[in-house]
Amino acid sequence: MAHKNKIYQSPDAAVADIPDRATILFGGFGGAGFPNNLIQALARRGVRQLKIISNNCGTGDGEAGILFKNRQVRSVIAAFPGPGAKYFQEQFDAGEIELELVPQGILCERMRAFGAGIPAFYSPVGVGTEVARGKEERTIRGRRYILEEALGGDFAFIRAQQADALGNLVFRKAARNFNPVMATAAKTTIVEVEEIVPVGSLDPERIVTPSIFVDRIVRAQGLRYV
Amino acid sequence: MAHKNKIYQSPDAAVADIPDRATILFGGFGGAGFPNNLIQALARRGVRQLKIISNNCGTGDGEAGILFKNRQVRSVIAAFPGPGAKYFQEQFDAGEIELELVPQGILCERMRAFGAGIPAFYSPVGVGTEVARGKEERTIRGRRYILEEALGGDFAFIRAQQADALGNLVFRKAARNFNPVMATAAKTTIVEVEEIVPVGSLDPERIVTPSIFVDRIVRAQGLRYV
Amino acid sequence: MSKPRLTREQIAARAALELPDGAYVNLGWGIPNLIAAYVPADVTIYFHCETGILGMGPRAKPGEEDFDLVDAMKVPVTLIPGAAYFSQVDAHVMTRGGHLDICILGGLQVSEKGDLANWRVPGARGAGGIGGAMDISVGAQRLIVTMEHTAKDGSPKIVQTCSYPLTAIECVNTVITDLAVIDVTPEGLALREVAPGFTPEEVQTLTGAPLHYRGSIPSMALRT
Amino acid sequence: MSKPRLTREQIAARAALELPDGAYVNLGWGIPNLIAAYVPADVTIYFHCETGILGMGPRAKPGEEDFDLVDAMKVPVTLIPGAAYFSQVDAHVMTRGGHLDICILGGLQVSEKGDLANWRVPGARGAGGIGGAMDISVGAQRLIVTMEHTAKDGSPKIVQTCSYPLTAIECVNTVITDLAVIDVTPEGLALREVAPGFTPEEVQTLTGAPLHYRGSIPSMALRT
Repeated sequence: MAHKNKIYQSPDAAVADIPDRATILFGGFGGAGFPNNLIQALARRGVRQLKIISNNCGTGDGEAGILFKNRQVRSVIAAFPGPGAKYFQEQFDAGEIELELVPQGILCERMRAFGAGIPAFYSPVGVGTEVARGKEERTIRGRRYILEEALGGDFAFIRAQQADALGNLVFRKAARNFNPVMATAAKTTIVEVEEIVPVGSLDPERIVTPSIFVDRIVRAQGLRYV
Repeated sequence: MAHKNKIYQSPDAAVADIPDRATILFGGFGGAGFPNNLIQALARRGVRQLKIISNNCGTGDGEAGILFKNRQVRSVIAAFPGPGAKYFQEQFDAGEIELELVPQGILCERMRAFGAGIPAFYSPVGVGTEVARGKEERTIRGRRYILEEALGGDFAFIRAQQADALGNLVFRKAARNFNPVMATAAKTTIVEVEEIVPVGSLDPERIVTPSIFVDRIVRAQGLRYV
Repeated sequence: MSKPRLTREQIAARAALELPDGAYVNLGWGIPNLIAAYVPADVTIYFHCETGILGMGPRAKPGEEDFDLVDAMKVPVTLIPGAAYFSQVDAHVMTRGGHLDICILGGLQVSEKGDLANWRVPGARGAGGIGGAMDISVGAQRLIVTMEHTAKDGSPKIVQTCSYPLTAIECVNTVITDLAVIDVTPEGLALREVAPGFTPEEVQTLTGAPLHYRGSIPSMALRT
Repeated sequence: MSKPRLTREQIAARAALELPDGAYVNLGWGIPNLIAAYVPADVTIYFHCETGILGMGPRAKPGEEDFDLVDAMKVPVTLIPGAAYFSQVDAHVMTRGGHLDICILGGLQVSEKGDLANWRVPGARGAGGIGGAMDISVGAQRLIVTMEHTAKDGSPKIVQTCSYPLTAIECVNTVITDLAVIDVTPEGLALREVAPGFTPEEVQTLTGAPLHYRGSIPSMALRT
C-alpha cells in the first residue's frame, strides 16, 4: 500500500465525493476559524439535503450562509443559529428546515464523546429546561442529570493555521475553537490551512491536532473571514 | 481580597494541610512526570489512611513507593500497580490494602469527566470482563457498554516543566501524561515544576494547563526521576 | 414611579464590585458586557471567553484588531499577561466543570428559587439561540444576573416562577438590577441593597416575589 | 512435536508484514515489542504510545537517552519527523475512539470468537495490572495478537472459550503464532498460513478450536 497522500490540490477536489444527505461538521466561532473555502466548494458542488452541525448558521451569504441560500440543507444541529443567519431564519420560520438547538458546551462535549469512543454521558446542562425534553433523566449522588448522546459526522470541515503533509495541525489564537474536536468526530476530516509546512517543522509540543485525525489537507485560497 | 499567591516556598509547605484519609491523585507514567518532591514531603508529613489514584504504585521506594513502605495508604485506584511496586504488592497479598484496578484509558477518562462536570458515562472498555462486575450494562445502538463514574480527589500532585506565578503550565515530552487531566479533577491542585517563569513569558498557544486549574506551585528540588 | 433608576452603566459598575482580585470570571451579553470597564486598576480579573481564551483584555484599539482574537460577539479583543488559548471543549470544561469563580449573565426572568430564563422571549420570531448560557449557568461557582428590575411594560422580572423558557434551574446566587441587589437564599430572596432614593417597600412593589429584609437596607455602593 | 517452530523474532517479522505504509499502530508488550525492528526501510509506520506520543521512533542510543521521552515500559525512545506529544487522555481518545489502524498485543488465550485474555494468569501472586490493553483491544480498527501457539505445558492457547480473565470480548481479528496465521471470521477460525514444515492438520492438533481451511495453505511469509 502506498503511503496515503493527504494533500488535495483544491477545495473542490477535497469535497468532490461528498454525497447528498451527508452529515457535515463545520468548525468556526465568532467569525474566526471557519472553513470558508471548503464551504464555498460544497456550495459549488451543489449537493443537497445536507445535515450540518455547527455553532451557528452563517451570517448572510458568509460562512455556512451560502448553503442555506442555495437550499442545500435539510437539518441543523447548532447552539446559536444567529440573528445574522438570514437564509436559515427564513427557512426555519417557514417550517422548511429542522433544527436541534444544543447548549454550546454540550455540542462540543457530544462530539468529543464521539471521537473518544463514548456513546453517551450524563450532563447537568439543560436539566429542567426545553433541552431535557425527551431525554432520560437520572439522579446521581443527589443531583439531576440528563443523558446526552455522542454526535459525529460523515465529514468534518475545519480550518487551521498550518498543517504538515501528514496532517499535524496548529491553530491561531481563538480560531482554534470547535476545529480540534470536530477533527476527531468525523469519518473523514478535511482541513483548509493558511500554510502547508514540511514534515518535521512543527514543534511536537505545539501540535494541537495530531495527524491521525486528519484525512485531507488543502491550502486555503483567501476567505479567512467572510 | 488580596490576589492569591500560589507560590509555596517548599514541598513541605505545599502539603502542610493535607489530612489523614485524603484522596490524592498522583501524576506520572513510565518513570516520567512524577511529583516526587511532593510525594517525599507527604511521606515526611506522615499522614495515614490515604486513598491514592495513580497509574502505578511506585517502584521500590521510588515514586509513590515510599508511601506504601511507610504504610500511609489504605486504598488504591490504579491501572497497573506494577511488579516493581514491592511494598504495595506485599500489603496487597497480605490483604492489608484495597485495590480497584481500572483500565488506563478509563482511569484518565473518569478523571476527565470529573473535571468536565460529567458525573458518569457509558464505556465500551471492560464489557464482558472483571471490570464490568457490579456496573450497569446497557446496549446503545446495538453495542454493549458499561457505566463508569467520574473520579476526582481532594488533592492532585502533579509535575510540570515550567509554571508562571499564575499557574499556567507547560510540560516536557512524555512527562505530560496524566498530569494535565489530574489538574482538572481535584479540589486543590499542587504542581512541582523545574522552573517558575515570569507571568507573560509562556506562549499562550503553548500553555497546556491554564492557570485556572492550579492552586499551589512549588519548585522541584531535584528528584526528577527516582 | 418616575424616580430615576440606575443606568445600565451603573448596574455594571455595581456588579464590578463583586469581582475579587484574581478571580476567574465569565461575562455574558448585555449589561455584563459593560462590567469589565469598571474593574478598578488595582484588581486583576482573568476573564474567560467561550472562544477559547482565559485572560481576555480590553477591546482592541482601532487599527490593531486581529480577527482571530475575538470574543463571543466577534469583537476583536486583547490578552493580558498570563493569558492562554484553548479549544471550545476545554472552554466548557471550565464552565460546566465548576472552575469559574464568578459568572455574570443578563436575564429576562429570575425566580425566587434562583431559576434563570435568559435565552428566549416566548413568541419571538426566529429560532432563538442558547449559546453558552446553559453551560455557564449550571457550572458557575457563583452566578450573578444583571438586568433591569422590570420589563418594558413595567411587569416584574423577578418572579415566583419563570414563565419564559428556562436557561437553568436553581442557579442564580445574586441579582443586581437598577433598583436593588438581591441574594437568592434557601429562605427566599434577601434584599441586600437598594438603589439610592428607593425604599425596600418600593422595591418590593416592583418585585414579583417576596423580599426578605430587616432593619435599614444600605444604598447600592457606587463609585463616583 | 519436536519440529522447530518459529522463534519469537520470526513471529515478529511475520507480523511486521501486516503493517501498511503510513499506518497508525500501537504495539503491546512481549513479542509485539520486537516488531518495529522488522518494518522495512521503505515503510513508515506512525507508532502510538500511551505515554502520549504519535510517531515514536527506535530506542534511544546509549548516551542519548532522555527519560522524559519514554515508552510504556520506561525505555527511552526517539521521535520520527512529524511526531506529536499529547496527554494520556488524548492517547486514549486515539485507542478507544477507533482511530488506530492496527494494534498488536501479546496473548495468553484467544477464543474462536476473538475474545482475548492477556492480562492475568489465574492464581498468580500480586495484584496484576490491566494497563492500556483493554482500551486498545476494544478500540483498534484491526487487532492482531502475536503469541506462542501453545502454553509451556503444551496446552493450546487458541481455545473455544477463554478460561483466563478476559481483556476484551470479540476483539481479535488475526492471530500470528509460531505455527500459523489465523483469522477470526464470523464463521470461526480461518487458517491463512502455516509455519514452514507444518501441515494444517498438525496445527489443528495443537489448536483448541476448529480451524477452517480448504485446499493448500501457504507457508508463513518470512523475510530472510
